[in-house]
Amino acid sequence: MNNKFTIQGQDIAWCPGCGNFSILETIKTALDELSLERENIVMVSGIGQAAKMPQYIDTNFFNGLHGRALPVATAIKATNPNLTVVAESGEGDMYGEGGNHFIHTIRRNVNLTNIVHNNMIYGLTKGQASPTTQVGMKTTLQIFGVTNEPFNPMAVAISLGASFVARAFSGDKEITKEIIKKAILHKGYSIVDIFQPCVSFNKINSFKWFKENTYYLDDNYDPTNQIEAFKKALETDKFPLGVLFINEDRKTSFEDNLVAYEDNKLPLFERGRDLESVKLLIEKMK
Amino acid sequence: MNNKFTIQGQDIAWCPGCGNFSILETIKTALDELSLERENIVMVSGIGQAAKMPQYIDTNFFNGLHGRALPVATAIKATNPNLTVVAESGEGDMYGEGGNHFIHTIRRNVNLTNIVHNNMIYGLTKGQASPTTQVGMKTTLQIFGVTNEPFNPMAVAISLGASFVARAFSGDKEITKEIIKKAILHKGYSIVDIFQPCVSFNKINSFKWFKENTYYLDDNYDPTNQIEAFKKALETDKFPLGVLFINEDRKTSFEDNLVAYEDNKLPLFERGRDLESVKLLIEKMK
Amino acid sequence: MNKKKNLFSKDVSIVLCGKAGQGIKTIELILVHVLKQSGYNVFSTKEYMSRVRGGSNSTIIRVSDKNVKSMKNKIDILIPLDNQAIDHVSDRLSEDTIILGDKELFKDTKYEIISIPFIKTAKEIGNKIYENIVACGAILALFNNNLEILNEYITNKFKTKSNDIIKDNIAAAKKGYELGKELYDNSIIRIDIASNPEIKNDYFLNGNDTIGFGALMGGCNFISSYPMSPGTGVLTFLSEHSKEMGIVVEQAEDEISAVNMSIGAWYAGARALVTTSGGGFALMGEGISLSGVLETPTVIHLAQRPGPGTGLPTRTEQGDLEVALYSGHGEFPRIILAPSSIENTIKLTAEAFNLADKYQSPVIILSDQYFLDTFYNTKNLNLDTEIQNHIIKTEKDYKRYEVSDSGISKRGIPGFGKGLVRVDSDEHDEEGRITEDMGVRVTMTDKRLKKLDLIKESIIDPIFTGSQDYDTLVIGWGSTYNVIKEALEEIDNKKISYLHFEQVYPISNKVKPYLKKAKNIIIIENNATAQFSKLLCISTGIEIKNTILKYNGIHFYQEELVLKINELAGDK
Amino acid sequence: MNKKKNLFSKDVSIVLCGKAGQGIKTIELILVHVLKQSGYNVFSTKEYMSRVRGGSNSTIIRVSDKNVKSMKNKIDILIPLDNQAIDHVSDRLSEDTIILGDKELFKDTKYEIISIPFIKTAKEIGNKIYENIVACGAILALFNNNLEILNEYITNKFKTKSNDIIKDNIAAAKKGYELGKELYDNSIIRIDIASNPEIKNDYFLNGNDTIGFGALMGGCNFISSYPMSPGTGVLTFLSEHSKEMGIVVEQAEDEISAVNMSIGAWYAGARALVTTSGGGFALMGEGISLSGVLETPTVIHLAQRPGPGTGLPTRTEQGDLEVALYSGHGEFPRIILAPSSIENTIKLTAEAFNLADKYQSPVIILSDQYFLDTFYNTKNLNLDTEIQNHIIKTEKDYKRYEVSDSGISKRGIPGFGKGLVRVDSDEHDEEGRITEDMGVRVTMTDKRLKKLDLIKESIIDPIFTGSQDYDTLVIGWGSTYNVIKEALEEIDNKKISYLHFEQVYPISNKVKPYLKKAKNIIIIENNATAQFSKLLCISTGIEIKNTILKYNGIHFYQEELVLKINELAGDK
Ligand SMILES: Cc1ncc(C[n+]2csc(CCOP(=O)(O)OP(=O)(O)O)c2C)c(N)n1
Ligand SMILES: Cc1ncc(C[n+]2csc(CCOP(=O)(O)OP(=O)(O)O)c2C)c(N)n1
Ligand code: SF4
Ligand code: SF4
Ligand SMILES: [Mg+2]
Ligand SMILES: [Mg+2]
Repeated sequence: MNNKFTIQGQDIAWCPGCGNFSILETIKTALDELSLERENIVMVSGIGQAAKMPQYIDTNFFNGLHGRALPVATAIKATNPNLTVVAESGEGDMYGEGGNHFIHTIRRNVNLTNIVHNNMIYGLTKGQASPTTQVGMKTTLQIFGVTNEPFNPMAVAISLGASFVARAFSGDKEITKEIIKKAILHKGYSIVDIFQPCVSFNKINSFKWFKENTYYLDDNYDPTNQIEAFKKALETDKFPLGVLFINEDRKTSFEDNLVAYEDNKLPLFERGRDLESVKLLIEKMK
Repeated sequence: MNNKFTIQGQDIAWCPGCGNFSILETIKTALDELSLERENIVMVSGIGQAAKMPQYIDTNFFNGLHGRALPVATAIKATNPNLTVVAESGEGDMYGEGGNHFIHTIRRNVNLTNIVHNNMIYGLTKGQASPTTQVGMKTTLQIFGVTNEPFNPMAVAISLGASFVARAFSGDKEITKEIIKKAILHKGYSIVDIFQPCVSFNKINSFKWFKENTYYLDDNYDPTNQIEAFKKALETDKFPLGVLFINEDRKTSFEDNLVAYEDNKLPLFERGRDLESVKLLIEKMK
Repeated sequence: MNKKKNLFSKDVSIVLCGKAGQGIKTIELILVHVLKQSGYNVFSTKEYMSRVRGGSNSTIIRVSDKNVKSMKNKIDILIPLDNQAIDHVSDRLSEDTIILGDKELFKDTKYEIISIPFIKTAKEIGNKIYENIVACGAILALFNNNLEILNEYITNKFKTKSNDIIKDNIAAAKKGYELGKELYDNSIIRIDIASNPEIKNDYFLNGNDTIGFGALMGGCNFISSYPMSPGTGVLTFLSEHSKEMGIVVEQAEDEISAVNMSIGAWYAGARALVTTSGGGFALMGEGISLSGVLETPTVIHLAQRPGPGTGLPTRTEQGDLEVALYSGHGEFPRIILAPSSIENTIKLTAEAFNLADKYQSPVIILSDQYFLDTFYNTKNLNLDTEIQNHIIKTEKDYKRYEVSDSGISKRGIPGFGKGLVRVDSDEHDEEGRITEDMGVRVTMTDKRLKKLDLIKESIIDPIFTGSQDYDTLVIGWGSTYNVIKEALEEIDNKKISYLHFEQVYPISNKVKPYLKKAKNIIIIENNATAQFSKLLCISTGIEIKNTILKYNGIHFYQEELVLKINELAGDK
Repeated sequence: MNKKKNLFSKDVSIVLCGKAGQGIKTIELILVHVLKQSGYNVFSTKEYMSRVRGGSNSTIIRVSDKNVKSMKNKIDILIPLDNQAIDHVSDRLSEDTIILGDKELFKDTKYEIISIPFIKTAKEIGNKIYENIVACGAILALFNNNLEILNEYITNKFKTKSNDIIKDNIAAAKKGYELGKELYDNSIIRIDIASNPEIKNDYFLNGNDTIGFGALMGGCNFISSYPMSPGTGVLTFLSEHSKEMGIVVEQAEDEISAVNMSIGAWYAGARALVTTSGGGFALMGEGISLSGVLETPTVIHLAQRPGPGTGLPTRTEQGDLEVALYSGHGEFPRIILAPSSIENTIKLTAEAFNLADKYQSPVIILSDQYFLDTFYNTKNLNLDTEIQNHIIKTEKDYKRYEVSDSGISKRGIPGFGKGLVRVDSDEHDEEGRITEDMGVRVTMTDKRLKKLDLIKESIIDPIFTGSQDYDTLVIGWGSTYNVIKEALEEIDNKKISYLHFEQVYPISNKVKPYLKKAKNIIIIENNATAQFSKLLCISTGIEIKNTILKYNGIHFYQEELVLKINELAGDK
């Protein structure tokens, strides 16, 4: 599958069989089908295997620090609301190191899409537990097994009334692509947590495991009911996939609320310095 | 009200009329009624008006950095499980600067009590919005009014299956004291978010406002049901007070799970270095 | 009764002291404004505790026939507003200090107090809160000034309030004035300092304002910060002007978010600022390193207060030079500016944005509580600054890190032009893509470090004062400028000259000759370990052995500097 | 066919190169173990990319008749395990390099390859994965060694696996051995280096192990960290021993939590360690400052990798000395140790805990990827360290910050004794309560800073090598010790001596005479800006102008040092 977001002849640093390849394809297709221009997209990521994603998509990117994609993405969107901003990283990056930004970005309702590759493990650093690793799993570091309860990103996002909350599985490219498209089109903060097998370090939560331990929400499911969404988010015998929650009450996004755009819709870089106004203000200090 | 936790003749740095005074009294009484020894309690706090609390209670204290009480408290408890550890601070400290520690301490289920003075404002730094400031409120910094959705600590804690989740109001000393006692006695992580009027910087959420905008859960309320608890946590027309949630599934605490205590229950400081074992290990490197 | 000095014809230092929440700030604001508008040279600064109510805070208002820009320790007139106030400043009292207070508060004090019934008077007008205005009126009377400007000010200040409030305040001012006038008329206290109507047209602003205006002058249109004293003032300033000036203002959830937001904002074409203090800055090290490796500019205002840890949140110190200089892992250039005077700081701050943009590097503005809270009137604000915008419109084949002779690559931003802007915190190639090629690693490191040579070509010259023919060279940096300068003026020794740094890093090669020439170098720093002397040692190879250091949380006073400089300049 | 050197009787460098995931690490582990157990002197280190599969990684195994502890650039025997391997190390190949590989992989290479059918052989035994063991067997055969120790090793390694697996592995080893033996017997390659049975009793461990054991020796019983290469190894090490040794191990949610946990743990009586790398360390600045103000010890292992930003995650550099030295706002003492050799590091690390405890200050252990990943055999491990426990049982009137002559106050912990232990990150009085008293502020600052004088009394002496009668003094610190030492041995110039620092801060006064005496000083650092030379300048007032710097992500090789030292020592 090649489109305008494909970079030819690139050495991709993921392991053969890694779920990230499907996500890469899914995202490129989604961006293409949304007819977005390469120059107007910014992929923002942290550090990790998932965070290498922007390297492989032919758009602008900001590959920043581990855990810090969301503040960067927020600022980019606030500086130039015309850009399509996607913040993408692993679950260790987004919910571990970056956990505080996760909860506060939801509060802000920045109009960006947050894609989290949830492989329930730290891939790049070779197999330590991540915030979503299941209790009991033995890892390179947690040799006696994980004891901390896994972080539930869906439940937390819903509890904070996040604007758009979805879960997907890397193995299902078509459905995942549709979810991502909805997320990007959605106005306000949207999160898509994507289950992704890590073939090198997570032998438990394999492709097969995810297949067997997930199901899709059916068409009758009403994602606008916060309580119902919460119930779904708590299910762990089989994890529900699809759009869990859309908060219809959140009408304005972060950028909408910025007074800087009240009288002037131009992105910041297109505005000149208003020297006269500054000088006038300074003259008032006499 | 004086007891063994009272420090005589101290200059207390809070404003006259501040809700913190009631909380101080409440906590001293609670500790006293629990017959805890001064030497065996550690009050851990961050920085802020609420975080000055340990200064005014005659126990051990660790008044650390803004936002960092929970990691410190976790480590103290893990180093010496015999101590009673209370981590206390303002909501800016705990949910703002310290938000990441908040969610991960819940995951760990450390057997400590987390008391948060929620005055919906940054007191010490003179009146900026805090994570729980209500939308629309004008502050010294948010002069056009707050636009970010308030953080809902109860809903987040419940969504992560926190062990014990309660909300109180500083004005009701007797009930609050009982809640705090329950929280301390509870095994595992417990949070008590206490509504506290800040008479200097929050003119909206006053004593009266809290009185009028809260109600107590009635005796029939069953705090063991996560979904019901979540519903309660979402109520904002009137905020419910009392123990919202007890997670009966979380039987083991963080310290219980530490292998360091599997064969040896002594706190770390009481153990010597086992030189022979180390040397034996090193000899294996031949 | 001792024969105290009771006539002030050249210079007077008036100190107001009371509890937080008692409204000293209000009195200060009113008095400095009214005095300056009345044509007096006014200097003012304050010291306060880290609490919202209670404790003891004080403000000094110094009025002089010269344009003074620093303060003395000694108090001429003390106005204690609560019963702990006298104790709080007792070591600044002399035989000559006149204490003017409400006797009601000082039933059994050992100090002699000239009583004015502030409280009773206020209550008579209707409310104890008018106490402040009564005091203002009384003080103005000591200058034998009229009430016109005060009344105007009151009318303006309370214009959104009820007419009654305005009326009561004006009445309070009048009552106070009458009480003060009695003292003046009876020659108990007279301040007969010459006023000069031209001073009305002077600028009157504090350090915080200069940094705020400097940011606006530098085209700042984005600020993301987390509140922390004394850095918060600049955030509030920009928020207040956010609507009219089109500034994106966001209170971040923590300092890490703040600095990362600011880098994201620069990346997307904003001119962003972060303001903080030491503890918050310590959390930004990784972000600064990010700015270094991405070559995405960032400007951080680091408002110093005494550390380590939480330290003394509302006090002053110059203890964070080294953390500013070295924080952030790895090796990359940076620039550090240290505001020194009200006159220069608007330009200096504006330049910070130009420098960051030009050199694609972090720029740190290193102020402190003393500088931020200090006002004086001045005729000359250096506003001579242009926006140098270094953003380019990209072409299709744009490479963010194209290697160039100077080390600087053209900086594009996403959405402006046909090119793609790729930046990566990993070591990267010219296109901004991750690489592990050792050759590219060296090229990119050299490219980044080379910028420091370029930066060194246009370092802001230190300010030299005095004769070229000196034995002793006094060195200072940042907020100590005026107090050292005025101390040296008082010492008036032609063999002592003064070199003051507004840019503290990098240090220009031009500096070495100044140091070599001196028989004796004295460095003055508001910290305990003479951090700048170490930087000068690295930069010039010259060790400085004479230090005047102060680290009790308070800035330098003129008298102590005079004493210590004389000591060190003398015993050679 | 060129006449290549094919007999190695004193020294051989064998390099294995292949993709991540191909199991080079396994071959390395097996070979170094078996060779050492066979009585050879073995040195080994590796370089690898930041990826889990693919790319190109390499390991060098150097075997010598001397106890070598560093490596040369040049490769004697290359064993490429995939078709990119030769390119990856091409600049380390010489005319003499023998390439031993599976021709199947190198259909059209320009290099001459001595083929061994690793893959075919493995497949014949039943699975391509046995390729590794085939290679091990073949290499051992080149030494004309027997298979006994390898077989033992295999049996032990796979003891939890099925008998079939053990059988197959042993068969693979045998097959490989036969293939290698052919080369040996036909004199195509012979490694006839003398073995010495005594070497079997040598210790054989890498830098990472020494820090792990050092922590155990130092009584470490708590580690809270966030994974970050190359710092993670120490965390894993302690986790592996957590049950038997009673260590609390917690993976923190971020580095800020990690450092704050460690301070909390020390406060409550643990001996805690944090391990990280530059980016994580940059986030700990505020925590280090907290440790400084609270006078609660903390020990941080900072495993350096190239920055800034994410930099080169799996490479090496000495670029974080300055951030270690200055991070954290405000002024307070600290100690920095830089592991230099396998022999000394267990003790050095153990001492870190004693020093932290004694001086109630942060101690930073500054290692790097090269040090951590490097093995060699040695007879002498300095294990001579005692636990000095400085905790006291408190009395009722205990004051945590009681002022003492030395600056050190007795450290109590909560729950041990009748006293209360109060610590506050604000400036505090002797009881640990918040204060704004200026006098107390000065007392407490002096008290904290005074500890530095005390620390200076027992600085670990730098290691001096060579004659006292030198013209040129070479200076190094940390992981460069062995390579500089061996380069100087090779140079063998009596006029060049060597001073190496294991404690890099503070610097002892004893160092200055060494520097003064030299006509010429050369400093060698694995970074771009000679950070240690700046520290020496501040500490001694002496500027060092000759630098040998390397910052491409790779440690120094012996040959390049020989060359450059000769150059700089020559042209005076
Ligand atoms: C501040 C900081 N701490 C730690 C690291 C090391 N690190 C890089 S990626 C990573 C975790 C990766 O896990 P995750 O985010 O789940 O991504 P994955 O590799 O599994 O896709 C860590 C700990 C870092 N680069 N920076
Ligand atoms: C790292 C850091 N950032 C900022 C501050 C400044 N600061 C101190 S307290 C505080 C907020 C206090 O608000 P809250 O936690 O709600 O406590 P309150 O004063 O309202 O009780 C802030 C921002 C600090 N001390 N350290
Ligand atoms: S380590 Fe896991 S997540 Fe990373 S590339 Fe390999 S399979 Fe994918
Ligand atoms: S500022 Fe508010 S929270 Fe702080 S002491 Fe005063 S009333 Fe209480
Ligand atoms: Mg992951
Ligand atoms: Mg608060």
